[in-house]
Amino acid sequence: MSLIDRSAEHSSLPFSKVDWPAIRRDFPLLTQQPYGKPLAYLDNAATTQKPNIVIDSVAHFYRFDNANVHRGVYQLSERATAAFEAARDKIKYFLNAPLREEIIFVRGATEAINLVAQSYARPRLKPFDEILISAMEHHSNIVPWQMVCKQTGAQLKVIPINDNGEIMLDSYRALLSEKTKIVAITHLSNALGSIPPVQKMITMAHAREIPVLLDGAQAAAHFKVDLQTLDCDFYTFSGHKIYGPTGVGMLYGKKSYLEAMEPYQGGGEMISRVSFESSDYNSLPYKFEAGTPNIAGVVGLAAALGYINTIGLDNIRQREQQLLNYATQALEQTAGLRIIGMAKHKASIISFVLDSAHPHDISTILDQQGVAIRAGHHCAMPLMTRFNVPATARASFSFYNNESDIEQLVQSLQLVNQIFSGKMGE
Amino acid sequence: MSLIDRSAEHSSLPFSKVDWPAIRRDFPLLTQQPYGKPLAYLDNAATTQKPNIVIDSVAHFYRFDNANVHRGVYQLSERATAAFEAARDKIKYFLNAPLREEIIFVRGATEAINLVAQSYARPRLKPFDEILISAMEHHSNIVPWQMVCKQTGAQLKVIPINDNGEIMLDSYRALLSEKTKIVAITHLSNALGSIPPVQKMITMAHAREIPVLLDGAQAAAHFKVDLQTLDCDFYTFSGHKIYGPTGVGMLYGKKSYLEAMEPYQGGGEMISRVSFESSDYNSLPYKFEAGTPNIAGVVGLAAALGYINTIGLDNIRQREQQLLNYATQALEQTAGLRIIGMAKHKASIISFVLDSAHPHDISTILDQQGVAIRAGHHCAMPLMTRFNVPATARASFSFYNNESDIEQLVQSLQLVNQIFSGKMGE
Amino acid sequence: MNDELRALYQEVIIDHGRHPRNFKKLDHPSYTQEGYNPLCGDRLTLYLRIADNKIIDASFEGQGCAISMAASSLMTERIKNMPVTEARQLFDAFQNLVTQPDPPKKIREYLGKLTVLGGVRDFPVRIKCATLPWHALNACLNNITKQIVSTE
Amino acid sequence: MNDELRALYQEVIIDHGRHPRNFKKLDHPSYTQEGYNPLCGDRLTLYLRIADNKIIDASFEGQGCAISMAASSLMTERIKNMPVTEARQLFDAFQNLVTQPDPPKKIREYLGKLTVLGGVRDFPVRIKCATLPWHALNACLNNITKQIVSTE
Ligand SMILES: Cc1ncc(COP(=O)(O)O)c(C=O)c1O
Ligand SMILES: Cc1ncc(COP(=O)(O)O)c(C=O)c1O
Repeated sequence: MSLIDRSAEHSSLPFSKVDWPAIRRDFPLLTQQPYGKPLAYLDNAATTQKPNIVIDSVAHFYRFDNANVHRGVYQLSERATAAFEAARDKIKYFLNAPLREEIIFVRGATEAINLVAQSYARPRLKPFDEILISAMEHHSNIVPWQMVCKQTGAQLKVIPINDNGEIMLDSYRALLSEKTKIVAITHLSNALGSIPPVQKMITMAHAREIPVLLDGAQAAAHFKVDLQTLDCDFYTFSGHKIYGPTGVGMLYGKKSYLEAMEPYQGGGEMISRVSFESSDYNSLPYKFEAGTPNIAGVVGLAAALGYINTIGLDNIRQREQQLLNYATQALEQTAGLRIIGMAKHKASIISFVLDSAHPHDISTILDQQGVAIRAGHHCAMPLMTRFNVPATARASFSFYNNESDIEQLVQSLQLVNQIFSGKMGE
Repeated sequence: MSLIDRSAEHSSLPFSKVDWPAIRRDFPLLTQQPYGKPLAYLDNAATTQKPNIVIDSVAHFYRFDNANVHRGVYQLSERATAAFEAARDKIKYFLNAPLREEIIFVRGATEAINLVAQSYARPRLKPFDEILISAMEHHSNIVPWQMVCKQTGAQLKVIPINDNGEIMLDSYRALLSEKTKIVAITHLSNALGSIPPVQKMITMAHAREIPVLLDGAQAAAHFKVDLQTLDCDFYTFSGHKIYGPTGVGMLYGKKSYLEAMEPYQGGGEMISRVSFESSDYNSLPYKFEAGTPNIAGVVGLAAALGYINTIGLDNIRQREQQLLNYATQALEQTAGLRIIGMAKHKASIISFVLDSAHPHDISTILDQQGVAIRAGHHCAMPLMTRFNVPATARASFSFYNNESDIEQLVQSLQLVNQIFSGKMGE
Repeated sequence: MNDELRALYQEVIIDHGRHPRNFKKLDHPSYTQEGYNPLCGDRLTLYLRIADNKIIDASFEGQGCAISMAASSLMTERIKNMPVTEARQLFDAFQNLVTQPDPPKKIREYLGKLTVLGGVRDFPVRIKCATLPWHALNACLNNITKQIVSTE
Repeated sequence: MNDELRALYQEVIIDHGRHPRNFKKLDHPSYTQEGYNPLCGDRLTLYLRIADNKIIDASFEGQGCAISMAASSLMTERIKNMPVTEARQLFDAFQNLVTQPDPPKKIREYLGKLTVLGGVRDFPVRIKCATLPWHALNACLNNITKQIVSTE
């Protein structure tokens, strides 16, 4: 981040002053040249690349501060604990969460949702109770609920979406009932890029005193999340999708819910007293953090959030909307291409199909041109069924992408068209 | 590891040829000087320091190979997947496990034990069934079983230990019954250093067709584990205690058990087909690896195991026994010091109490002398009760420690004695 | 376009991918086998009619990429009227083609037109696409063996 | 031994840690409160006898490090015969002593002998040891308030 004024942290630069090419240079991986071509990394919805500051802070932790946390009465362990707990404060600040003890470190969004399904929902669900999700959820926000339904006899209900990939609010209203025990929806669809009207949906659920979990695995990297405004009851994201390390993520839960829940895993750290007869659980957040956490991962995640704050989420959002618009227009002009998901509110994720070629073939050819996209069901098989496609190709953009990445994508798609129309000759 | 012949990997040097001072230099953290004193890091049972090769391989992954695994049809993702899956093979080799798909990546030993408690034991336990653990288990091998007992009405039974900290095999024999549904014991006590006679214990359990879980959180770093010889049904360790990254560990389970078990968490990766009505689970090991794993952590763990293999676990064991003997003798000569845990089979972990001072005070004073030890209950509160001490001080040694670390420890303990006997004067 | 891509997407493949032969449900098949590649979602159903230890007819249905479509099309073309024992040999030869760095000339000659799929060798994640119908075939053949075993 | 250590383990602390005063169970206490520090396992029970809004007697039992033993010993010594309202003030002053980098002279004078515990300031993880009995005291005092509130 050498070219951004460091003192600007937490009060980011005006958009016009942000040096995007310099920011791109903060990401060492982006300079590699697969097959001798520049790398256009457009699979950011799967995982993001890491800026130097994140890579270095993980290495720095291991070189200088590594110790187990919360238990040692020596300097090194105090330093590790301080770094670990400071990260919790940073996340609280990043999400504007009410209380630091409402932030729980987990492996990622998937684990967070399983935690809520097992520790919150499972003991509370009775047969024929209902869990409400949307038609555009990631498998990680489907399967944990199916498992708890199987365990309890509750039922999974699905809020439909229209052909643009937008939640149908009337159907949602109709589905909410006394039977509904929790609503779990994505804050940004990884397959379509749609941003559902979560604020309205939370208000509608709360009117019936139904708690709402937002799956922020995609959202948190793309726009400012304000938990006090949203007032959702649970929120989650994964570090690796927000420029942080793999193997770390967080669950936010309202204190009143978390306190009433049974722990998810048992072990060190999450108890205050153990005898063979019984154990007392520790206070929040530790009650939900059994075992040694991903300490270096947490430290790296804090560095990632600091980095994002330096650029500013408003700047990021604005830049990514530019890229989204540029790419949408360019793709719409590509012969035989159809974009799946045309929601009014979208983030920089575009799914598409080509008449000439299957997404899998597209992806192989693009790869050889240095363009990394995702082909497949994007862990959203039911959504593929909804749009009656076996799979899609997906390009997802980060603020570090640029217009030439998009040119490279579009030109490579033209090559696909050529190959599959047999116009290549020999 | 510059000073060890690289080509010797997997066929380590004879003991006399190992350059231990050079090995110590592979660990950058060990050169720091708290309070201007050399650091004697003697809290290796809590977490180990990381050699450069581990730190570098994590950073290298983020700089060159970072992508999500198993899903991408592009070079980068193939490379990430190859590195991730190669790590599975390395663990299989490291533990001599029968099959690669029996190795499941988790956050650490704590999560692994919870997985077995919830996915294996919970659906199978009936009221008054019994789970057998020992009196010297870590909380992570107590609380998950207490939780599943609460959920099912099963009962936790405890194999007693004698005053030396050794399993009482006769009592064990007497406790094994038709009611016993699983035996879960540590492969090395983190608080006492005792190595239980697990091979015998497994044979005895298997004679009654009772499966055995070994908690290898401590063991795996100290001596060679051969799963095919042991024939235990589940095994686990944590990366951070075996010179690898935080936030990663592994569960080994016999295929027949794993296949019969329900998944632990639901999400991406662990299913082969999802519809809103139902989902088909993926094959092993993926059925138990929901969500994006700690990819960089897994890669770093593989580097750690490679590093250990280069030194050789037999050399490590021999060196650590030297240190254990040296330290035991030196500590026994310290006035008012009593070692807790005098098992015949021990690894390089020593718990002790001092007449003059509480472990907590010992630890503070030692810290100021550059000596990092652990004071407290070591997440083994019932064991403290067993030995009728509120807490102990614990020094745990790695192969990178040396005789001067031990001198520093002993001299600092003499200072503690002076301070608390009031012989310091002013 | 580089040589590897050219080798992968040969005209025969594009053609069979586009216009797969034997793309239909078979009436009264002796064997029906699903094949599924979770990575990309390719999914196909293979139908075989077998009599006197011979594959009388073969067809498939499903959706997938050009490689798996072409592989299915070419495979069904080839195995029609083939004795079961030979189909097993063919399966082995095909595995050899797509996984060995340099498959022997004998094998390539034996495979004939099927060698066009050899290009996947340079695309590790695509090998599964080419072998998907073959694994379905293999599963059918194994079922036959079992039946024979159980009726003897 | 450096200055910080010397400040932490002053003779008064070593003495009170070794030979804690008021180390016993109180007969018929008005209040009993457990205090527990999960980090190190320090555990104590504080007993108070209170009448007419005054602490008539105070004692404690338990096991812990020198700091928590000395803190408990010194605290019980000091609060005996102290009005409840003043004990509250004392709690605040003590908190100030152990957490503020430079506690005002007035506070130090007010605390008197208790200032020997100020040395924990330089040992962040040990602050909890020094404040453990004080938090137990505070919990008792809060219970009194509640009772007063509920009986009014
Ligand atoms: C014997 C034993 N089992 C289990 C654990 C738990 O390991 P982790 O905290 O890495 O999950 C530990 C570590 O403290 C241990 O020493
Ligand atoms: C919307 C959404 N939810 C949940 C997840 C799961 O995240 P993770 O795999 O990091 O647990 C993802 C990532 O693939 C996602 O895109």
